[in-house]
Amino acid sequence: MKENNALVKNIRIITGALIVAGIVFVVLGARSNEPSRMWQIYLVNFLLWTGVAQAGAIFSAVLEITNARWGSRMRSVAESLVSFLPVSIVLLLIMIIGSPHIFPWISKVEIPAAKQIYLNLPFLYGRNLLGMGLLTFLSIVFINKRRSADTGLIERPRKFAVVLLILYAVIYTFVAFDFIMSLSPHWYSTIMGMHFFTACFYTGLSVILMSAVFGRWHLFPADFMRDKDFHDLGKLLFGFAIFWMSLVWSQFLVIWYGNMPEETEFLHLRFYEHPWQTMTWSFIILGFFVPLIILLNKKGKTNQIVSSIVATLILLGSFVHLYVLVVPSITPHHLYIGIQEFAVSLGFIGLFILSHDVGLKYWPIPD
Amino acid sequence: MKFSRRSFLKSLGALSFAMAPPVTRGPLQQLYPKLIPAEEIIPGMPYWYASTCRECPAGCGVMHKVRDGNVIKIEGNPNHPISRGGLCPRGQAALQELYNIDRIRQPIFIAENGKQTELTWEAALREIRSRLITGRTSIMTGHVNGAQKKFMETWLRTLPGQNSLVEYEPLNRRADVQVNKIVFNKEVSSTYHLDKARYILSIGADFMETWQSPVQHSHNFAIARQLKDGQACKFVYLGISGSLTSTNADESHIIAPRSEPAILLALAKYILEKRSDNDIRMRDTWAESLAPYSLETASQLSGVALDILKKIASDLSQSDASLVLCGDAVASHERGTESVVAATILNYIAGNFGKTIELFNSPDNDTTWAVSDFDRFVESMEARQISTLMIHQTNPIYNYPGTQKLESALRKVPLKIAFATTMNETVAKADFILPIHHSIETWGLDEPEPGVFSLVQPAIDPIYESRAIEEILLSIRLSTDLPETFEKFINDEWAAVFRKVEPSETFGPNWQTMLEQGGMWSDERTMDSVPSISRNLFDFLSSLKHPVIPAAPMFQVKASHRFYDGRGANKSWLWELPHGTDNSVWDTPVRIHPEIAAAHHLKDGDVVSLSANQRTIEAPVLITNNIHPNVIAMEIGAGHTNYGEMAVKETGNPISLLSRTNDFSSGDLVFMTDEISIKRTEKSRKIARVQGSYDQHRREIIQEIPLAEAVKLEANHAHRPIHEHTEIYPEHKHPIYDWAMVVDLSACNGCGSCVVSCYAENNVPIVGKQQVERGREMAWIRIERFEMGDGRSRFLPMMCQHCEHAPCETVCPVYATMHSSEGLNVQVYNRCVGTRYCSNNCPYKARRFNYWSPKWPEPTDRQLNPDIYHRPKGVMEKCTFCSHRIRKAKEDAKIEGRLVRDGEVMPACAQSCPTGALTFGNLNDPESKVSKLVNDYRAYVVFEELNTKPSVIYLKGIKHG
Amino acid sequence: MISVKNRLKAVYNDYTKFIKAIDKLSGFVDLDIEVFSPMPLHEVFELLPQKPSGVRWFTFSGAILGIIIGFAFPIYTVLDWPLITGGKPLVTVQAFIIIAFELMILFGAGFTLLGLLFHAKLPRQSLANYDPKFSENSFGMIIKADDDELEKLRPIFSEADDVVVDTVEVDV
Amino acid sequence: MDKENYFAPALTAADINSRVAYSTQKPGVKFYLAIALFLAMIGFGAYCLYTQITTGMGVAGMNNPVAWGIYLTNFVFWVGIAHSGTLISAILFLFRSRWRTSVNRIAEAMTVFAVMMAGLFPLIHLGRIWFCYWLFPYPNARTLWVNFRSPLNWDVFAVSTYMTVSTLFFIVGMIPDMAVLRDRFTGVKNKIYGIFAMGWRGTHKQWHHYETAYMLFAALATPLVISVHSIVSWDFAMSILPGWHSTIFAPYFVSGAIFSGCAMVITILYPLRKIFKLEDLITKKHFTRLAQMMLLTSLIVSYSYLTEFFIAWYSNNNFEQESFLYRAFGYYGPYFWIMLTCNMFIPLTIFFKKIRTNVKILFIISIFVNIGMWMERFVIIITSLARDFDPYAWGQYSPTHIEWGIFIGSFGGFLLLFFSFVKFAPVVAISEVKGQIHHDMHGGDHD
Repeated sequence: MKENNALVKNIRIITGALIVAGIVFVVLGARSNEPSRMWQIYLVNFLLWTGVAQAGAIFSAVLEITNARWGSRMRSVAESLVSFLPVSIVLLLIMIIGSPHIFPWISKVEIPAAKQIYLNLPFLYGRNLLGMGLLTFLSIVFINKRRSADTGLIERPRKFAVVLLILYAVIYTFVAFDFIMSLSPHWYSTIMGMHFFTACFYTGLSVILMSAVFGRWHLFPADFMRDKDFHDLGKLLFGFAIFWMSLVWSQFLVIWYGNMPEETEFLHLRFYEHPWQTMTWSFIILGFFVPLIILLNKKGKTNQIVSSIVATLILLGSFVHLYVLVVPSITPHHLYIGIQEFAVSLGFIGLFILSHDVGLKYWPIPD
Repeated sequence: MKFSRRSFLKSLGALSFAMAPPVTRGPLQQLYPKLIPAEEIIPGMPYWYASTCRECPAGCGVMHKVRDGNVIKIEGNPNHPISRGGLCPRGQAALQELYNIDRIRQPIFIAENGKQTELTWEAALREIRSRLITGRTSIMTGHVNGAQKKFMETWLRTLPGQNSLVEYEPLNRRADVQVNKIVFNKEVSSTYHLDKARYILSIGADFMETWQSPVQHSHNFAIARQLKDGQACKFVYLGISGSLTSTNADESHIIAPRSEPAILLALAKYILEKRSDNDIRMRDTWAESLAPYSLETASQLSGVALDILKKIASDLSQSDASLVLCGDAVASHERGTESVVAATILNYIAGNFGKTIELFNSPDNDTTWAVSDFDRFVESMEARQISTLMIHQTNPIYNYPGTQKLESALRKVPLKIAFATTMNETVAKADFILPIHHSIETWGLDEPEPGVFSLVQPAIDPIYESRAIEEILLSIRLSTDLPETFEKFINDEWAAVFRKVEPSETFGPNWQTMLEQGGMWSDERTMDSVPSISRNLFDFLSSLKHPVIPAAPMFQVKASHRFYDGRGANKSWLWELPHGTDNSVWDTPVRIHPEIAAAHHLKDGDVVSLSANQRTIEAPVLITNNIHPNVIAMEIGAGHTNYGEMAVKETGNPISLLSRTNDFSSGDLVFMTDEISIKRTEKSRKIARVQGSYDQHRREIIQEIPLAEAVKLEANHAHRPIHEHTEIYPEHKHPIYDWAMVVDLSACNGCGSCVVSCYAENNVPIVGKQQVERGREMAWIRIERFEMGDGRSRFLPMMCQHCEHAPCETVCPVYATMHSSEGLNVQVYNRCVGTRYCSNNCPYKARRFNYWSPKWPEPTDRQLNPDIYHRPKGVMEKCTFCSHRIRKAKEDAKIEGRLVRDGEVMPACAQSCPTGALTFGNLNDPESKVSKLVNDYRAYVVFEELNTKPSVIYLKGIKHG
Repeated sequence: MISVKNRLKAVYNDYTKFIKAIDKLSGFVDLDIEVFSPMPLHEVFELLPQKPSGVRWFTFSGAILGIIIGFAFPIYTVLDWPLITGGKPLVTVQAFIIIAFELMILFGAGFTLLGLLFHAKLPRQSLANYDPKFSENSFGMIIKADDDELEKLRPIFSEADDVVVDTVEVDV
Repeated sequence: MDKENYFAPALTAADINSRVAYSTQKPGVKFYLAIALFLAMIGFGAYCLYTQITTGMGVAGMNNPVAWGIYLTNFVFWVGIAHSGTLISAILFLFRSRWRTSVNRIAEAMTVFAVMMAGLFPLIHLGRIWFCYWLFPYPNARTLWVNFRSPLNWDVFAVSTYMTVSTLFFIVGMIPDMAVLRDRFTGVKNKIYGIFAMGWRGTHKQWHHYETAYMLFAALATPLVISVHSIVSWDFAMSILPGWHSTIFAPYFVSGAIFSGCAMVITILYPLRKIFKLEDLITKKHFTRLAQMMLLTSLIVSYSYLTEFFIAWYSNNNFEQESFLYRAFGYYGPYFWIMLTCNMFIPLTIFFKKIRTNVKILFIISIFVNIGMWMERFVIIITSLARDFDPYAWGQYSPTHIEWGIFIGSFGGFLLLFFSFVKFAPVVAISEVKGQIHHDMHGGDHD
């Protein structure tokens, strides 16, 4: 690990400042007269960054299962993202306070008794805390096992990786149902679970690419990742862009064709009403068309500047995607874009980078 | 449709030749043109001929639609007082008797050994004249009235010997006259006006199916049910077993057989005490003779809970215009007339006479013979007193219990002549069978009800070598008192009627208007003032004995809504029309209470052998708890042995099980028998039922609105838009027309007349029992019956909803179905490839698929409507709101340069509905009935949550407290 | 202009000798050489570099053509006889996207085949001086060169199992 | 991806030629017996189809509520099997997995013949099959085109595109192998193989273009597989029926297709390997890899089942809840439970190494999976139609002998085509195997 501590030090300063600003705005927002404006952006960021962190572990688990050697170098970059997971558990606990402003089914929208068995605060937070806690713990254990297996101490944790993958799919399906689908209680879509955990993995890939590129310039050893690795990561990103879009398209097409009012309200709000229509089109362009066009030919994938720009755009696209999924259900009539949103988001980014930095201490990149 | 150009021109020629006096062979006379003074018949143009339906004694006025020499549709005559435009399923299916594969085509002679030889008319008549023996001659016929009856009687009178016109009709109205004789000591008949009643109590009177005049009663009942200024008629039904009428009641309770008099008289006593104010004469004698009856004993006897009887009693007493009808109960045992007497007493004490019941002193109205007299006639035949017997339009071998006695009696008659359109059991016993005109091919003057003179006129040239029966009688023996041709007789008759009704007018020119109108009816009915009670009524009351209700199971034979007394059983439309309450087709199962089923461990579809009075029949079982635990009931219809191809033979004929006991006073047939024995056979025959499940499974297909809430909403004319959902599809406009239909569920009584009318209008094919069992029925409109949870069930006519966002249109790959600019869901038959995805995607399952290529054997193919495309196998079809009628109306409107007026287009189902439940019109025209009803407070749409935006809007039924 | 060149065909059964010869030959610039092998040899692709295959442009143009036809065709037909089905808009882009996607792949694949046949000049019947062993497990090459060049090259083929030299007219 | 050697040791190029060509020798009596059996099956199927066309659709079991029967089940079943071939030859080519080389030719052949069988069923289930050409996009006499909004029309495009692309992919893939056979035989066979080899000479230019073309075909075939089976699933998802209208149908059906495809590959490889003695080319490892693919897709399919049931409960929509209760416990309940055991529980045994490496057990599991997947399509199609919105129109459906006859006929057709292919063309991709062996020997560690 090349000690470029001058750079590392001022990164820490900036992120610290961002976190403080974030906390200030969180507290202010929570107390302001419309707290749901703050809590919704809090939820969006929480889902985005937890998904990215978890995707790191899943990326490593997938490489483990297919025992592909091509990804061995970028694996450690991916695993360093996982360090944010414990922080996300804490953020989830904080979010309990804001629940009445997030979940409409607590007070604003009444739901039938049968659903209240599933949609009630204690059970919801119970299963999510348990699920995410379990995933965090298993991810960390898996990474330690994987690193020690690399050094030949113990045999490959292949079975562990399979279990981790299955758990990821199941738990993140329930996260999607609880934190996205339940925000508009009368709406339902069977693909929501798969849609969410694929989106998380897809964003995770782009963040891995970004941190690999950024790391290569500043922190990690120069020959740390060869062009070939970037090419493979680029191809994987390109493949996942298409797969992610196919899930978005499948959900849209089935609901649009069925034209059942129960389902089309969700669609109408996001595709046909003014403020959200532009947001929806932007996340489709950022999340699908940009990577499709740029990553199509070989140069797009190997040239690091281009691929890192594409990765950031994909990250932005995913943010907008989660924003469009969550926010219209909570505050449907007003598009809030202001300091509060930026502050909270930057606070989350600062938190992520800081935890990432701490993570690198525990899991140094092998040179 | 084998109707080549040559045969068409031939029939065209024949038609114009028929413009001559309808009796082709008669001498040419001055020509009375038919409806339109047709210089020539324009092929392709439909012509309408007003006439009268002779399917049952009710005598509804009908219009026959004739296209290119064939009658293709029968519709109710809008200005006829009995049908008022509507018809019952039997009336709609009369065409299947006219165009029937088993029609008798020319005279037949049956030798002793049963060999049938076909004769020409001259040979047959010569042979008959030669065999005529002087001695008693009698004509055994069904119920005949008006000119035909008069002709026959005068013809018989001029013959030497003591001749008689025997009218045998198992289901008849004689009970009224007999009872009025007992109660008022006057031979008067009574007419029931349901439209004026506010509370109707029916004891076994299925007035929507077979009782007296179903179309007229249904029409009036629907008027009474409408909510007007806070009032809607409440209807309670007490009966031995369930029926279509009991299903439509607000409350229907099962009572023990023979307990009707006790209930009615107990109610009368209750009202007597309650209404101390009104001026009932001889109040004290009433009180004394009604003393032994009380609601408590009535409830023990009948098994109905006491509080229910109390509720009925209080409702009756509070209602200012109530009506008590007594129907099948009269035929439940030999003392049946007592219950009708009790009902009349209850009506009298409740003061209904003069309000909802009218009396007429025209005694000769219903002159059918009492069955006891018919027994004596059969004995006289047995004793060889009858030398010549003529059989006309009746089938006693099938619907008279003493079959063996009748057969041996018939063998004793030397000369038997049968006048018939199609072969049946009795006709087969005759020596000579002479084909006569069907009622659509002959002249006549019927008088179904006092003061109503209903015309019968031929719509087409007789399709086979048949003649009018009166014509044949004249050609057998000319009678001195009668004119030499039947044509002249009819003219004289109508002239006589004309003089009586319209003395001022001259007959000649008005004959034409009368032909168009379909008869004459004097509005003012001779109405008697309420007569006084006869003295011996009270000792009759005192002579009433306490009824003994047998413990052993009893067998009730019910008149069938589809086959009346068994006469419609050769019509495939009626067999394929699902039964009113249990949707079974092509069979008449025996209905059994679960207790009896458990006792004999039977389950649905097992075949049982029922035996009584030394006769046994077999029938499949249908378990229902809408029947008295001690009674098993079966409808008439099956068991014909010689009645054409369509009649169902495996299931037996229930009438044959009846014992020949007759009612003590009216002498009518008793339709129940005590000693019935039920034995399980090994066979089982699945009853083909068209409905999957009778429970709505919380899908609110049939919705109801409580009376109290309806009154509030009706008061302030509340309106409610139907479709208000977020729309992700762009709006598409219907510039000129936007056709829609409104179905009023409070009016629809599930009679199925719309279903048969649709079969006739749209050439819907028949598929038979085995295919209906496999779910391939072809009806474009069907009656769905769902249980409403509290024991009641309601009806909903379901047809293609012509949705604005039709799920079926999107998925058709070849544009075989699409949305027209007039709001119709168009189905293009010749473009359809048969992927059947549209039927899968239709939430209402209103689409039907031709799994087989439909076949119409000659002559049934002459009934096909030429406006409709002949769908081959492999093509999807559905209700098109009779788009050919819409197109015709638009063409007519275009010629006159105007839009189609409201009511000008009526689909076949809406036109035929006796209760006017279906209204069709153009939503773009604000004045149309439809656009007013669409936003009615009762309006709703089936499966609104699927956002298909249907064009068929239902009005909620009203749920009485 | 037709000129006479001599053609040398060398056949190797052993791979290592063959690759050594190719290595030596890679030094010569614009050598008219055809290398035969029963399987694709990546070492040969590196030693005798070729520009990326033109088949890609065929696929790309086929895909674009597919998308254009996929959209133009349904839109034209629906506007030709506009029929509303199921309340959906006349030009239902959602449905036509799927048609366009399928045609993109169909035309893409079709043009790829054309590209392959065009570039590899495949459907030709003549198998002039082709040794059936090339498809079994031996390697070979055919060089066209004029006399002096041939002399320079001859020593390279010393280890070949079989060398045949003859002359052929070539229009240059 | 992995460096494992998937072939028996010491396998030379020459052995491959002889080993693979073994299958193209003169056919024995057993072969002709098998062909006769398949022709009999096809004959029976054709007879049933003839009776259905002449007498009408009534001979089949379809009725009013359930207007689609096992013809649609067979269609989705055959299209599902077709996708495994493209998966193995295209998608795994992009992932550069090494075990596919000896299996991809058989898989591609299965694709082409399965898609041919699948293509028949949308026509057989038509009411008026003699107008089936109306489905294709051409203007009729009054310039009325087809309705492009209908999912059935997407099917026409999807299946015909899939048939064309997979056949092209199959033929282009076989050009070098045909050249090998052309050079081995003389006379008539030489002429026939020569036509298919299209004058292939094996020059390095040709190899260069061939490799690019093959890679492009694989790149195109991957989205094609996903989109074709998504469209097949949207046949049902585009309707509004409870049980059909659910957004997860596309990935659910695609993973189901790959699941049943891998199962069918194992079912066919096991006997083929024995008859044509290809044990050292198609080794135990191939079966393990296929089993792992089956396990992965079985997990996705089970995930989809559970999500559908959970959302049916969560949605609180009366239609959905009753439809799924009927599917699990109604008249077709037993078929549902067969499907669940075959698709969810039995494949879980593949987790254990003993089972994963035992070829015989994998063969038995693959039979169960085939049955399970056919049941899945049957249950989805029939139960949702038997009881959907209007309780009046609830009904039942049971296939008649005509439908079973046509089903057996389709199997006969598939096996006939497959066996004649095996007799005519090389069963294993000779040049690819040679390439891989050569690469292992000389290539060194390239990646």
